[in-house]
This record gives sequence, C-alpha cells and structure tokens, in this order.
Amino acid sequence: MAALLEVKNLGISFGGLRAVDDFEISIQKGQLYGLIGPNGAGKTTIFNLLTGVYKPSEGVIMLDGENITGLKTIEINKAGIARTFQNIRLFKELSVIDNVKAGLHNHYKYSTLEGILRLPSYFKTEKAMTERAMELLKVFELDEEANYLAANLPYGKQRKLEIARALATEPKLLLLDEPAAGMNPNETMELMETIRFVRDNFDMTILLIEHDMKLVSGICEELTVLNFGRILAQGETAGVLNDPQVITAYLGE
Amino acid sequence: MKKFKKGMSLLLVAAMLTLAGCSSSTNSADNSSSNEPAEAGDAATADGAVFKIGAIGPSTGGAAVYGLAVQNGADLAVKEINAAGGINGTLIEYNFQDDECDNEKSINAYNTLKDWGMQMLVGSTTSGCCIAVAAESANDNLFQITPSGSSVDCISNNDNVFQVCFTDPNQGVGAAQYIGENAVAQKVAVIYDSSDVYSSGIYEKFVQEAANQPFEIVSAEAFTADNKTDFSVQLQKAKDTGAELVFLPIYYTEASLILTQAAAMDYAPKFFGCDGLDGILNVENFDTALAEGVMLLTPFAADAEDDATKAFVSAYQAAYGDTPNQFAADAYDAVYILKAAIEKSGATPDASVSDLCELLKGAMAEISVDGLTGEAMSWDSDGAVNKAPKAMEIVNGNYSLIQ
Amino acid sequence: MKKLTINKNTKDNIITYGIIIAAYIVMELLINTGHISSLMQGLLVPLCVYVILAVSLNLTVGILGELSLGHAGFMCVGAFAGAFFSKCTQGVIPVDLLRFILAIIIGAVAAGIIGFLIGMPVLRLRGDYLAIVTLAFGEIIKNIINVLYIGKDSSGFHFSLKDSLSLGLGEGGEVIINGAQGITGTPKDATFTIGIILIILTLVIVLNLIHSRDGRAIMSIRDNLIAAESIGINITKYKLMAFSISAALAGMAGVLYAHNLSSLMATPKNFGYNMSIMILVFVVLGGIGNIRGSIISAVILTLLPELLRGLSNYRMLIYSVILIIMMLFNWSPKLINLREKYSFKRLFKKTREVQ
Amino acid sequence: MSFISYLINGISLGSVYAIIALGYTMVYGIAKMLNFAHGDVIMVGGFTVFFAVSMQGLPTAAGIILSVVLCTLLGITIEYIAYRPLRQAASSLAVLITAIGVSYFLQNMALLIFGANTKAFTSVVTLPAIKLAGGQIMISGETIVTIVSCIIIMTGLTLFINKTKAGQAMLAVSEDKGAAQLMGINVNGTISLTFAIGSALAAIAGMLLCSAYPSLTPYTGSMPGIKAFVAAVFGGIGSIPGALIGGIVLGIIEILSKAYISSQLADAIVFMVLIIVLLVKPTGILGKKIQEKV
Repeated sequence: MAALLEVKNLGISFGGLRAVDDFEISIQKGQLYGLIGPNGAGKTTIFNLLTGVYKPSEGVIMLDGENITGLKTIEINKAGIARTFQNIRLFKELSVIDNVKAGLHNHYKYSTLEGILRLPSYFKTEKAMTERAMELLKVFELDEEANYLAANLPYGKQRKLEIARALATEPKLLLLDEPAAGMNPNETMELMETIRFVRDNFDMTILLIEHDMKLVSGICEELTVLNFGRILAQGETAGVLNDPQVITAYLGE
Repeated sequence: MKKFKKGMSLLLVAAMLTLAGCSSSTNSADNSSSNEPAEAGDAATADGAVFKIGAIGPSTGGAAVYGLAVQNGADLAVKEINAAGGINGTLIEYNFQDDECDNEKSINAYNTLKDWGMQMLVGSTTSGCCIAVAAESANDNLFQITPSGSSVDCISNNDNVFQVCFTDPNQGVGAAQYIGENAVAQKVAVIYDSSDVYSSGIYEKFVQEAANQPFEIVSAEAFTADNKTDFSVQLQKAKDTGAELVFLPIYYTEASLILTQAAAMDYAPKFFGCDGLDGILNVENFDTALAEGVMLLTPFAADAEDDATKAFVSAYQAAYGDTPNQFAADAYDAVYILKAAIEKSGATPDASVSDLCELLKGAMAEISVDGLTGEAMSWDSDGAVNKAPKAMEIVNGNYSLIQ
Repeated sequence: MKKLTINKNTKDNIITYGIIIAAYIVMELLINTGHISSLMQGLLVPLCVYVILAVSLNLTVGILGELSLGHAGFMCVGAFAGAFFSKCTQGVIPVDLLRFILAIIIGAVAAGIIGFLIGMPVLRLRGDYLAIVTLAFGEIIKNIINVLYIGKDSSGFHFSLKDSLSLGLGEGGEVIINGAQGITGTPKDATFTIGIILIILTLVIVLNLIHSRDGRAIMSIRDNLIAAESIGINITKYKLMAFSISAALAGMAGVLYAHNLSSLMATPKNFGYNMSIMILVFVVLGGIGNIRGSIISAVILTLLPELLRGLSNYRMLIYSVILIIMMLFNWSPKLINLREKYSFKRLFKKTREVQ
Repeated sequence: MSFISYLINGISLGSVYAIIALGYTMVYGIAKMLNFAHGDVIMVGGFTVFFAVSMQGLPTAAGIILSVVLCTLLGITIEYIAYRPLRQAASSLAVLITAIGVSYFLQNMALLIFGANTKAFTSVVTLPAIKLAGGQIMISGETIVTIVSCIIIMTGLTLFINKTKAGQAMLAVSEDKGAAQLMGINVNGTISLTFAIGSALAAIAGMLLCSAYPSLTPYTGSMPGIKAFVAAVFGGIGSIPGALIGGIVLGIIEILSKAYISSQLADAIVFMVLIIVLLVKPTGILGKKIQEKV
C-alpha cells in the first residue's frame, strides 16, 4: 500500500544556514506518527515546508499520490493537510463556534450575494454548518463554550479548539505542533485520549511534534528524531527511544 | 468589542441630547417673531427692528487669512454705520460664520445664519463656497453680495447674487490687454495655481486673450494647493525661456515666496499680478524690496493716499491689529453697498426676506457707489460689477498708481 | 445555545436599524411640523453621507483589519462619476429619481472598480505601509481629478489633462468637468429619505456580510492571517472583496454628497487625506469593528463643530480638545477600568457573566 | 545645464524633507506610532523663532535655543497627556487619532495667537549661496546648512542609540516594551526622551524649513509633515539613514517630475513612485525585512 505522505530529499536553507537537510518520511494512512528532536532541530520548519509556508529548496512531497511540492498553503489545505500551531493561532475575536465554522469554509458554500440577500440557501447552509461545528465541538468538549470569544478560553481548551478547527477542513493528514505544550499531566492524559479518538473516529492520519515523552511514547506508533536539521533516527517508537544516539542528543554528552 | 458597549451607550445618550438640543434651539428660532425683542436685546436697538446681515468665510483652516479679513472688514463697516445712526435710522446686527473653505460647511454656515434670522448675506468669501451657497440663497430668494467670490458661476443663473470684486474672466482679459496695449513685455511666463478656482479661471481667460495681443506666452506652469512652497522649477522654466514678465494670477502668500525664490536665483523679470496680489506689502516681516517694481491690476491698495482708504486702514489697524487686504476692503464695501441699496429702495427690516431681496435687486441696478475698491461702482442685472481696475506699481515699498 | 447566538446578533442588528428608523421618523416629524432649524435640515443629508462613509470604512478597518487612509479618494471617484453622469443625462432622463438611482449605481460601481484595481497590488502590504499607500492613492485620485477636463459637444466627449481650452470644443460645447472648478450645477437630487435608504442599504450589506460565510473568512484573516491561510481561506480574494465593497459604498456616499451641493470640487478639505483621516476618526472613536458605534460617532463628530458655532473663532480649538478627551475616555485602559468600576450597571448587578 | 540646476533644486527640497523625516522616523522607530502632530510641532518651532527674533528682537541664537527648548517641552507634554494614557489601549489606532487631535489643537492655537496672516520668516542662515558655472548653478546657504545638519543629526542619533545607555534602552523599548520593563528599563522615561529628542529635531527642522521657504502660517507644517512622512516610509520607516535618503530622493523626484512631466501632477507622480517602491520593496529602501515567525 502506498503511503499517505511520502517525502523525499526535502531541504531548505535560510541565507546559507541549512535548516533542514535530506529529510525523508513515509507515513501510512491511519498512522500516529511523532516528530521529535531538541529545540531548534527544524521540526516546525518541516511543518512549514509541508504546509507551504516555506517553499522547499529541494525535495518532493507526495500526499496520497499527489505531488504537492511548492503549492501554496491554501492549495495544500485543499489537498488535505491541516495543522495546528506551536504558538496558538486562533481567531481570537470570533466566537468558538465561528472558529470552527471558518474551518468549514471550503466545504459548505453559498455565494456572497446569497449571504447578503439572506436567500434560503443562506439559512440552510448556515444551519448545516452550525450542526457540523457543534458535532466537532462536542468531540473536544467545547460545546458548552460555543459562544465564548475564542480569546477567553483557557489555554488547554484553546489548543483543543485549534485541533477542532483543523479537523473542520476535513484533512487527510493532521499536523499537530506541540499539542500538549503548557498542559498539566492530567490535561495531557486527556489530550492523548482525544488524539486517539480523532484518529479512530475521523479516520485520520496524524503527524505530531511533541516534547512530552510520555505522550510520544504513549500514542505514537513510529517516530522520526531530528537533530540539526537532519534525521538522527527513524522507526518504531520503542526502538528509536532506546537508540543511544537519540539519548545523547537529548541529554547531551 | 464588549468594552465599547458602555462607552457607546454614553455616546448614544450624548447624541440624543444633541438632537434634542438642535430641535429645541429650533423652537426658539421658529418662534423668532415673538422672541425677537429679547433675542436682539444685545444689539442695542432703538425700536427693536434691525437689519440682520450675515457673513460667511473661512476663519479657520488654510484659507483663514481671507475669511478673517472679510469678517473684520464687514464688522468695521457695520460698526461705523451703527455709530452713525444706522441705515435710515435702523441699526444693523451682524453675524459672521466660519466655513473652513469647504462648500458643505459653507451651506451649514448659511443655514446657521438663516436660523439666526439673516436678511442679507455678505459672502461667501471664496468662489467654490459662494457657488454652493448661491444655489441655496437663490432658492430662498435671499439677497446675497459676495465680496470676493469672483467666479462667473457665483452670479450666473442666480439673479439674487451680486459681486463686489471683478469676475475672473474680466481680470484675465484685463491683464492681457493691459500688458499688450502698454507693450509691457514681449515674452510672458505664467505661474498659476491649478487647484484654485480663482487662479485657473484668470489663467484660462488670460491665455485666450493673449492670442489677440502682441506678446507671446513662453511658459505656463502650474502648482497645486498641496505643492506650493517650492517654485524653483516654475521660475527656472520662465528664466530659461527668456520671459521678461511673469504673470502671477495668484494670491500674495504664494507670490511672496515666488519673489523670494526668484531673487535667490538672480532672476529679475517684471512681475505682474491681479487683485490677489494685493496685500503682499503687508506680509509681516516681508522684505518689501523684493516686491519692488511688481505691477498689479487691483481695485484696492492699502497704501493708497486717498482719504477714504487712509481712514479705513487706520481704523482697521486700530480695531484688529492688522493691515487690511483687498478682501477686507471688499467686505467693507459690500456692507456699504447694502446700505446704499437699502436707502435707495427704502426697504424696512420688517419686510420678508424675499420681499427685501426683490427691493434690493431693483435698487442695485440704479445705485452707484463710491467705495474703497472702486469709484462709481454700478451693477448689471446679472450681478457683475462695473468698475475700473487700477494699475499699480510698487515703488519704494509703496503702491503707486500708474498714469 | 445555538439559538442564543442568532438571537444576540439579530437583536444587536435590530437595535441598529431601529436607531436609524427612529431617527428618521423623529426628523421627519420635526420637519413636517416645522420644528427644525435650517441648519439641522441642511445637515441631514451630510449626516447620511458621513454615516455611510464611517460604516463602509469600518468594513476595511474593523472587519478586515487593514488601515486605509484613502477612503476619501473612493468617495471622490463616486462623487465625480455620479455627478458627471447626472450632468450628462440631465436633459435625457427626465425622471429625477431614476437618474439619481442610476447615478448612485454608476458612482458605486466606479469606486468599487477603482478600489479593486488599487487593492489588487497593495493589499499584500501590511499595517502602516498599507496606510501610506492608500493615502498616496487618495492623493493621486484628487490630484488627477483636479487637472481633469471633460467637455461635450456635438461630436462627443473631449478629454484633456491640461486645461479647458485644449478640449477644442465645438460650437455649443459644454465643459462638464472643469479641472479645479470641478462640476458646477449638479442637480440637487439628494434627499434625507434617499440618504436614509442608502444608510439602511449600507447596513444590510455590511451587517449581512459580517454574519455570513464570507464575513467569517474576512474576520479570520483579520485575526490571524497565517491560520486563515492554513485552513484554506483565500486571503487575496477576501481582502479584495472587503476592500472593494468598502470602496463602492464610499463611492455611493460620494454620489449622495455630490448631489447635495451645486458645486463639486476636489479640494484637500473634502477629498484629501484630511477627510480620510476624519472618517477614520469616526471609526476609531465609535469602536473599531463596532458598526453602531461608527454611526453614532459620525453623527456626533459632524454635529459637534456646528454646535460649537457659538464659540466663534474658538470653536475648532475646543473641537480638538473634545476630540482628544473623547478618545482618552473611550480608549484609555485606566479610564475604562475606572468607568467599569463606577458604572451604573455595576451598581445594580454585582456579578457579571464571563464573556 | 538646466538639468543640473533642477537636480540641485531637488536636493535642496529633499534636504528639507529629510530633516523633518529624521524626527518622524526616530519617533516611529522607538515608540512605533505615527505622530501626525509632528508637522505641527515643526510649525511651533518656526513660530517660536519668528516670535523671538522678528517680534521681540532677540538674537538669532537665543531664538534657536528658545525654540528647541520649547518644542522639547511641548513634545514631552503632548506625549504625557495625549499618547501615554493610550499606550496600552486595545488598538494602536487610538493613539493615531489623538495625534490628529493634537495636530488640530496646535494649528488652531497658533491661529488664535498669531492670526492667519502669512509671516515672512527671516532666515536663520547667514551663509551666502555658492555659485558655479558663472552663476548658472546655485546652491543656497540654507541647502548647505540643512544637508550638513542632516548629516550631523543622523550621525549623532546613530551614535547616541548605539553607544549610550539611554540609546540602548530605546532600542530595547522599540523591540519589546514588556521585556524592556522586566530588564529594569524605565519605559515611560525612555519614550519621553524619544519624544523630547524628536521634538527638538522638529524645532530645528522647523527653522530650516522656514528659512528655505520663508512663509509661515499655522498650517505651514502639515503638508511638509505628510511629505516627510512619505519620505520616511520611502527610505524605510524607523531607519535613520533611510530618512535622509528617502527625503533627498523624494525631493529630486518631485522637482524632476515638475520639470519634465507636469507641474500639476507632480504630487501624483511622487506618490506613484512611492507606491511602486513599496510594492517592489515592501519596507522601503533601507527598511528591515520583518518575517513573522510561524
């Protein structure tokens, strides 16, 4: 079976600095995949390359058999990659439900004119959008707060909302950038459950960046370890985590 | 967004109060017939009836210098007339409103004056505003005399509007003819303000008339309201084309800069201007030597030696601390023209605005007024003034009449 | 919960429409019973103009979140396009109302197209740089209109960028746009009723847009451009949409403005950056993104200088002081706290809901 | 030959824009606000010299010092009353609007005090003009002094910011007010100092502007203020050498387009060039490229 995400020889330089070099990854459909590495190893840069924020200097990115290398962020999202951000990027002045509805943008349509004139299609589509958004919010236990301003949610819930919004775009592959950052152990445990739930119930493939080793070892099936922009180790989670090279990279000499 | 709610509700209350305030002040204006004596109390009237004369001009903003001159010029005339016992024994009440040199604001000023009970208008000061206000006053049939709105559009189509100043075409043609007939120069350059109605109006007619005159326009360069400090290019072009005379159909503020910059680049042509140039010698701290030899066609000069002008200038200086310019003189004349027209027609303040206007219109065709800005001024039925421009030259820091 | 949102928005909008309609009824009553000053009556149409301008700019500044200092330029385009049309067809279309409606459409479309053309290259600039570029465009529009001469004679239209002489008009030709002298004699078609209808039209467009799928997309760009992109929202399209609609509405206001004055000129005062800034003042004072606030502050700030006329030459000074004080009162975090502490609501309701 | 004299005229005009732009860019760079009242502080600077020298007969040097002191105090006061309370406001636009309010205030105050009549300003520069090519080309004393002042101010500011403690504090504040505060920097004091220096520069710019173009009204500062703002953006707002380059380039473009294209459309052309420059280089000629971190 062909992999959902197939990346070959990916690399980028910023003014002479080699941020990512010869990155390769292959993620199967339905997999929960972890990307780890010390700070500054280039993990987020890889997310940015995968989502078209940066154009790769070289390499090929294939999503579900389709070459998406060098496409714009919007096109990549339409092709099926959605993401969350390390520093949370919600639409803070919108309500929680509107954040999710914004994510539904490309899947529920009516024209501008229909919206301004409030034609029946407006009400019909908006109703469907609200229902779908509420379903998603329920998954993350955010339905109670649907009408809060996103900015007023507590930190943990903001992270969840970001995932809900990403899921709303109906991606094939979900990229989570440090979803557990700033969470306490309890919240992290909950989050692990949610991530698993999403994978199982939404038929999702998930690639996540994480520092929390408990979370990584708890849910990731495979891992790639990055150091100084290069792959240090790749493979089954348990094996990789016991790799002496990886331990050195993490703990230092 | 939530936090604005409170501020907004406060503002809303304020808005409501504002609206209420407007309509309540309206009431008093509307019941003016019964409230009149009380309201006019401060005007020290003998029998309660006064002529209410309004004036409009920019007293703030970039054109404030013209509006303030009109405000003061008319004020001075009103005070003089009242001190001498009024018009046929009736005193004048005077009210000036600012229009910031904006057409819309000028109409606001006009409406404010209407609410006050204005019967005659001296204004607006600038052409654009005057055109806008004239449309309103024609609608109300309110008598209007503009001291300085020189565009033809101010008076055309409105038989209730009269001018004290020359119309722009009149000045443009006059200047071209004067230069041609007196052979002042062969090669002429023009520097004008293309964003100004007055200046571009004169410029166009000047160019048109120049075709019939024995001189040649070698360069015609414009500037705009947003770009009126640096004239080096315009002057350089005039110099390069060998112009012996530079025609300046502009106001004196910019002209003073042009003279300074020309002197700095050792360019000394003859400068020739219109009535807008009057006032150049009174720019505070201006080196009048730079203006030596400047010629201008103007109906008024603050340094003129006749008694009327001298008396006006000294009274004006005493009252407002400034030397009057042509705008002040025009406004001063405007009030005296109103006086002459009222006396001629025998109008009384109890007549309605419209009746008053009809009476005064009739009188305007018959009167002839000697004012600061012209002798034996008379008016066509279309509202344009007939008077002779004076050609002046600045000699030894003073205006002197040519011929 | 779901119902609650709809209700809240609808309630909010109903209040806004209600204020407009109530103001209209009150004013009409006052006019018909003669209890209104000439000043107030003369101000009614300008108030409508400024309200439309403020609401339309709020679409760019508050909803799209981009600073534009060239709004008066779009108003200028609309004003001249509309007035030009009216002047040309004055003899052709005898029904005033029909001609005026056509003029409004033409003015709005013209301004919308210019807004679209300007927006295309510049909307990728951010913040202060976008502000200065829009300011520049506003000034360019004003500058060009000031040297634009268009005349009409039996052989058709003539254009010039120099002076009216170079139009070379034939016998009986008429100069319609005469450079700095602009357009004189535009029919005075604007009425308070039409003004109010246009305000309501503006509100319908802006409020319905905000609460629709497109509005959400526009606001998501405002709140976080990168995240909006990541969920597949077409940034360029929605920025341009908001900007062009905003420009078209400003153009509409311009047509209303032009048909209220018999002499239309593009001066620094009415179509320069000063006016753009004034409209921005309406928006910021009323609360960025707060449509009702824009309406109220446009009304207050337009009336204020007129109400201060009693102060004669001090009025603009006092006006500036009041403006500064109102800004501090509305925006200073310290004063906002103070207000919350001593507000009436607080006295009656001790605990406030989170939100 | 006329091209060279146009070029020199352009540099003269540009140097005036540059000296105003220096103050603009300085305040923007540190306080991150567009101070629309800057042009009007320039006007106050001009009027102070006029009042002291032409009306009261004080020596020019005394007038200059008085003007600088007064503008400095004015700048600090404006910042304290109108800008500081809004520094933490929810939108940075709030302070832009009060700046406009301050601008109106200063204009109308000057109008009430000095009246609307144009005042002819006596140049504070006594240096004679330099004549070249038999008098065909001329560089005025004002131009020379303005350019020299620009360079001195530019060097001085750069040294001040990079070499002194107060300057370093300014840099820190411009990067991150919160972090600067945590590091024990007096943020309020630093911003006051910025406005003090910016306004002192405005005073100097005011007298040089009025010396070069000796007409003084309450509205003298507003249009040059906007042009200088454009110049500052042109050069890359926040960049001190950028202000100098932006100003001079702007002046040259303005004069050349007046000379060779159209004197009526000069402003439109200047603004068009600005737009093109910004589209090609979105942060101006010398502006720093800011990439948002994802």
